[in-house]
Amino acid sequence: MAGDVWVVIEHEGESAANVSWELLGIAARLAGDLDSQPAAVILGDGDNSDFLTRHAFSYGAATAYVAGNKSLTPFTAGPHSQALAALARKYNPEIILLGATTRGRDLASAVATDLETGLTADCTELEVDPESGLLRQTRPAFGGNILATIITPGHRPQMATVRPGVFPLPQAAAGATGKVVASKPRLAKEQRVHRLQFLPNPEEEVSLHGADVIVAGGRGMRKAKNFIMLGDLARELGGVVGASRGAVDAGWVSARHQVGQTGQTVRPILYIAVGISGAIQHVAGMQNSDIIVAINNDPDAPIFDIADYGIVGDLFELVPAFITEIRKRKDGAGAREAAV
Amino acid sequence: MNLGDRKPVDGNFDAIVVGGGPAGLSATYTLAGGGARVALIERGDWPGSKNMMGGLIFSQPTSEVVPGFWKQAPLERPVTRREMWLTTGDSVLKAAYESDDFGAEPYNSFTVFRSRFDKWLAGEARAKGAVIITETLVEDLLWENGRVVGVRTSRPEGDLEADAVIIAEGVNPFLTEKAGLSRGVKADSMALAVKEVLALPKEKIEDRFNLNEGTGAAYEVVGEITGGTPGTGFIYTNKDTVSIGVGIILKDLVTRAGAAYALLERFKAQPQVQRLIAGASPREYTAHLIPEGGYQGMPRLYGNGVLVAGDAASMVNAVNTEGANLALLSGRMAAQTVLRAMDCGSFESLTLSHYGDLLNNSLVIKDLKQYQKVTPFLSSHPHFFSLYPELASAVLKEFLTVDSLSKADKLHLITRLVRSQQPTKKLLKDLYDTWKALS
Amino acid sequence: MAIHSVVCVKQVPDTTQVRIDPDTGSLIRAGIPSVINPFDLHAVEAALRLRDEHGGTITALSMGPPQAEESLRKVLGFGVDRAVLLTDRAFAGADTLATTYALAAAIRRIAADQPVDLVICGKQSIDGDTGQVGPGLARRLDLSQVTYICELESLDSDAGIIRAWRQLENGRELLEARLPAALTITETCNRIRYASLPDMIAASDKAIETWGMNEIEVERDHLGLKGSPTRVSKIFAPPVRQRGEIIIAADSSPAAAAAAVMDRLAERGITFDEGDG
Amino acid sequence: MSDKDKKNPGNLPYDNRPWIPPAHNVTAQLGLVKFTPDDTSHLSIKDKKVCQERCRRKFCTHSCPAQVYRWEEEEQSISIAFEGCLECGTCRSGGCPYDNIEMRYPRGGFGMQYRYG
Repeated sequence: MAGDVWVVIEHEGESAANVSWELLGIAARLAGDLDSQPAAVILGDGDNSDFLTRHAFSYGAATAYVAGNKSLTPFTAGPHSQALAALARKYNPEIILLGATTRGRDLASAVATDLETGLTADCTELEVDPESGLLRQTRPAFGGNILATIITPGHRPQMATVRPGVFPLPQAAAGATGKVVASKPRLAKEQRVHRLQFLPNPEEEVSLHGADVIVAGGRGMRKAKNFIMLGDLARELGGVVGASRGAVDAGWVSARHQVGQTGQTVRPILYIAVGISGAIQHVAGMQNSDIIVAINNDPDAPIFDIADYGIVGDLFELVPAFITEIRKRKDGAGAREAAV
Repeated sequence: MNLGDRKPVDGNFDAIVVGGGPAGLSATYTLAGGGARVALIERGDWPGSKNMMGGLIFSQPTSEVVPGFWKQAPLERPVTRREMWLTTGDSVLKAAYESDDFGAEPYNSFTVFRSRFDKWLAGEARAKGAVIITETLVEDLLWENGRVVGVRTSRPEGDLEADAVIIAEGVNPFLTEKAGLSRGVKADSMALAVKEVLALPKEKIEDRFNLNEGTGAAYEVVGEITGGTPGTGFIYTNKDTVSIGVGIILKDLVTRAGAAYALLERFKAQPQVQRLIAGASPREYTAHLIPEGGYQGMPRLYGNGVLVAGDAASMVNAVNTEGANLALLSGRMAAQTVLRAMDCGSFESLTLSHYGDLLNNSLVIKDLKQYQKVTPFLSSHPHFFSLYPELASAVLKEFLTVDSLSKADKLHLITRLVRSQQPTKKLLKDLYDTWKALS
Repeated sequence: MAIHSVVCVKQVPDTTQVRIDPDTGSLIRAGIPSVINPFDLHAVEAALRLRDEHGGTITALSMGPPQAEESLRKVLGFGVDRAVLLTDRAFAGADTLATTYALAAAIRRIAADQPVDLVICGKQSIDGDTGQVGPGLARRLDLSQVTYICELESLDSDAGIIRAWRQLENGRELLEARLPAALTITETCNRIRYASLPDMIAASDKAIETWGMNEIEVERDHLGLKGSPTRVSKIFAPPVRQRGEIIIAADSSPAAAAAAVMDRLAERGITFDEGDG
Repeated sequence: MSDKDKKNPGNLPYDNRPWIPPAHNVTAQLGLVKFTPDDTSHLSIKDKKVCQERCRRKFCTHSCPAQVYRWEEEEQSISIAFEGCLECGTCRSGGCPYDNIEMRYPRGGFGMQYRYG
C-alpha cells in the first residue's frame, strides 16, 4: 500500500481556506486510485485543532496529522516547513497537496527543498497514472498558452499546489470521524521571522473568487469612465466587475479586478466579457465559467470561440440595452408578484 | 543654448547616432569600425523593435556596410524570383524574372524581418565598440553657438554631448525639424503602408510560389490593387511566413476617407492573391509611413555638427522599394563624413558638406534625381510586358538587379540592349515610357 | 551599515507574445523576444531603493544561456554594481530544485567575497510561474523567508531587521525578519525607476562575470536535468470550449440582441427577475 | 511650409460628408502586437472645436491604421486609445487634414513593439 495522500490545511485560527477542503475531495479520489488514504495535516498551536479536525473528517480525510507548537501560530514559513518536513520524513506520504495561495506556495516550496523532492505549482488537474502509479500533475505553462503534465518519478513525496476554485468543494459528511495523529514538533524557540500585524481585506472589496456573476471589461472599454456602466450591469445581475489585463494595464480599474493567468482564476455561473478580445492569458482564468457571454464589435475576436453566446456589436449600445432589458424583466416579475 | 542645471554627460563621444534603423545602424557600425567612439540611441526595447519594412534587403549595398553579411545575419530567404504584377480593373499582367544566380553568393536580395535583422546589426556594431543605448527617446538637440553639440533624452541626467550628431530618426522627422533642416511633411509625399505577416508551412510556400527549397520570391503589385483605388501591393516569402501589404499615398487615402487596412483586406481577398495565402494565419500587423517625396522632399542634409540620413532625409526610391538600401548607404556616408571631420578636427557645416559630395556621386542621389520625373503609373502601357516578353525579362533583370550602377546608367545599358534587337519605334517609346514610370 | 543585496534575475521568453498555432496546437516560439522576467525588475528596484537609503552594493545573478547577458546588462543599466551569469551546459534542463542548488552555490561564492545580507527575487517568473526559487534559496542558504512582499516597510541595517508587508488572499500581514533574509517581491511593491542615462552608458562597458560549473562548488549529479526530480511528460494545447451561438446585433437591434441572450439564459435556468437579487 | 499649407496639406478636395464609423475594425490585428502603454498619452487633439465644427468626416477615425481615434457622439469629441498606437505618424502627416493632432513618440521603452517588423 502506498503512503497517504496529504492535504495541508491552510487556516487562520479556526477559519480554513476553502481550497483546503477542495483538495480533500481530490485527495480522496487519488487515494482511491492508489489504494491508500487521504489525510489532513493541521499545523498550529494545538489549541483549536478539534474544529478543523472534524471538518477535515467531514470532507473525507481518514487521518488528521495534528502538529502543535506555539511557533506554528501565526503562520510563518520557517517553522511550518520544519514541522511539515519532519512529519513527512516520519510518515512517508506518497503525495502532499497544498492550495496555491500565498502561504501554500510559500510553504510548499520550502518543504520541497528540504525534502529534496519535486514540486509542481498551480495544478489544474491531478490524476494517478494507472500503469506507473505516478501522480500526473497538469498545469498551465508559458502564460497559460500550453498545458504541461509533470511527473516526479524517483522522489517522494510527490508535491503539488492547486489553485483555489479549480476543483469543486466535496460534499461534507457530517459526523464522519477518523484517526488523529497528534505530535508536538520540537522547533527552535527563537524564530527569525515574526508576524507583527494582520489587516484583513476591507469588507467592500470585490471578491471575484466565489462570485456567481462576473461582468468583465477589456481594452474595448476605451476608458476608465466606461467601467461605470459595467458596474451598473453587474449590480443588476448581483455580480461583480472583473477586467482583463489590458484594462488593468491601461489603469482603468485596479489589479484586484483582474481575471486571468496573472490575475485570478474564476468559475462563476455567468461570465460576461465586454470588449475583451480573448487573449489566452485572460481565457486561462475564466474558461471554467459555466456560461460565457461575449460582447465585442470584432466578429473575429477569439473570445467568441469560447463563448456560449456571443453578440457582435457596439458594446456602448449593447451594455445599456442589457441593463434596460434586465430592469424590464424585473419590473415584469415585480408586477406579476404584485398581481398575485 | 543655456543647459540650465542639467550637466551633460561627458561620455567622450565623437558622435551620437539617433535611431536604430538601417541608416543609424549602418552609420554606427561604420563609425565604430573607423575607430570613433559612438553612441547609438534607440527608443525601442532593442534596435529594430519599432522598425518595419516590406521585407526586402539587397545584397550589394548591405555588403558594402557589412561584407559577407549573409553568413551570419538572420535572413529569411534569398530572393530568386521577382514578379511584377500590373493590375488594371480585373486583369493582371505578370512579368517574372527568375535567376538561380540570385540564390547563390553574393546573392541579389533577401527577405528579412527588420526587428530581427536590426537587432543583429546592432550586435555587430556593439562588437566593434559602439555603445548601444535602448529604450531612450531623444527629445531635442543641444546647441552651442549655432552648432549642435549633443542630444537631450527623456532620461534622468539625460543630456549627452558629442562632436557630431547623425539624425537617423526615421520617417517622422521630429529632430530634423528641430534642427531647422526639414522642409515639412506633406500628405502627398507620404505613403502609408500596412502589412501582415501570415504563417504558412515552408512546403506550402515553396509549392504555391513555385520555389526551390529555401529560395524566395518577391511580388510587387502596381496599378489598381483593389477596385478603383490606386496603390501598391507586395507579397514576399519568408521562411515560414508570407509578408503581404499595401501602400497608399496618404493624400489619396484621406481624400477618399478610406482605411488602409480595408485596402489590405480587399487586396488579400483578390483571387490571385487569395490563392497564395489561403489558410495562412496572422502573426503580426504593422503600419509605417514611407517618405515618397524623393529628391524634392529631401531636407537639408547637414548643418553645423549635424547630419541627416535615411528616411528622415526622405531617401526612399518609392517605385523600387529601395528605402533600406538608401538608408544603409546614406548612413554609411554620413559616418564616413564624420570620420573625415574627426581627422580635420572640424564639425562645421563646411566640413560636413563632404556628405553632400559623397551622396551626389553615389547612386543614392542619382537615383533620387531620376525619380523626380516619375509619372503616375504605366497603366497606359498594359501591353508592354506581354508584347515583349524577352525584352521585358532583360529589362526586368536590369531593373531588379541592384548593383552599383545607378538607374540612369542602367537606362543607357538597356537602351543599348533594346537597340541591339532592332526594335520598332513603338517599342522604343514603350520602353522609354516604362522606364520613366518605373525608374 | 551598508547592505549587500544579491538580486536574482531570469531571462524569459515574453509569454505575453507566445501564440498557439491554431492548426497544429503547438507553441509558436519563433520570434518570441526574450525579456527580463518583469517581476525581477521589481526585485531590482527594491534593492536599489534599499541601497539609496542605506548604501551598500548590489550584485545581480542570473542563470541561463550566454544570451542572458543581455538581461544582466539591462539590470546594470539601473546602476547595479556587479553582474554574474551562471552559464554551463550542465545547468540545462534544471527544474526549480536544481536551479536553487546552482544559484545557492553561486551566492555562497559571492558571499565569500562580501557577506550577503539580502537575496531578493521576483515573486515568480512569467514562463514557469512557480514562485519556488525564492523560498528554495531561503531554505538552502538558511535565510529568513519573506515572500510575496507588497510593501517594504523598513530596514534597520544596524540591528539587522527588515519589516515588510505581504499580500495574502484575505488580507495583508506585516512580518519582521532577521537578516540575512530571502525576499520575493510582487509588482505592487514599487514602481520601477527610469534609469539615468549615465548609468545606462556606464553599463555598456561593464564586465559581466561568467561562471560555469567549475567556478562554483557543486556536484554534477545535482545540476540540470540530472538533478531535477520533476520531468515533463506531456505538453499539449488547452482544450477549447465549443464556439456557441453568435448574434449579430446589426441584424436586429441592441435591445433585441440583449433580449435574445436573456431568453437563452432563462432557458438554462438563469434568471434575474427576483427583484434586487 | 506656409501656415495655409499646414492647415490644408496638399490642398485636398475633402470628402466632407457626415461621419460614418469605419466598416472594418482592427482589434484582432492589434492583438498580435505587443503594447507597453505609458501612463500618459503621447497623442492629443489640439483644438476640440476643429473636430466639432470643421471636420465633419472625422478623417482620423479612418486614416489611423490602428483605429486609435474614435468619434464620441455623446461627448462630441474624439477619444484617443493611445495604448494601441502603432506610432506610424499618419496623424501628424496629413492623416488629419486639419493638422489638429499633436503626436509625439512615447517615452523610450514604452509603446508598441514589433517582433517581425
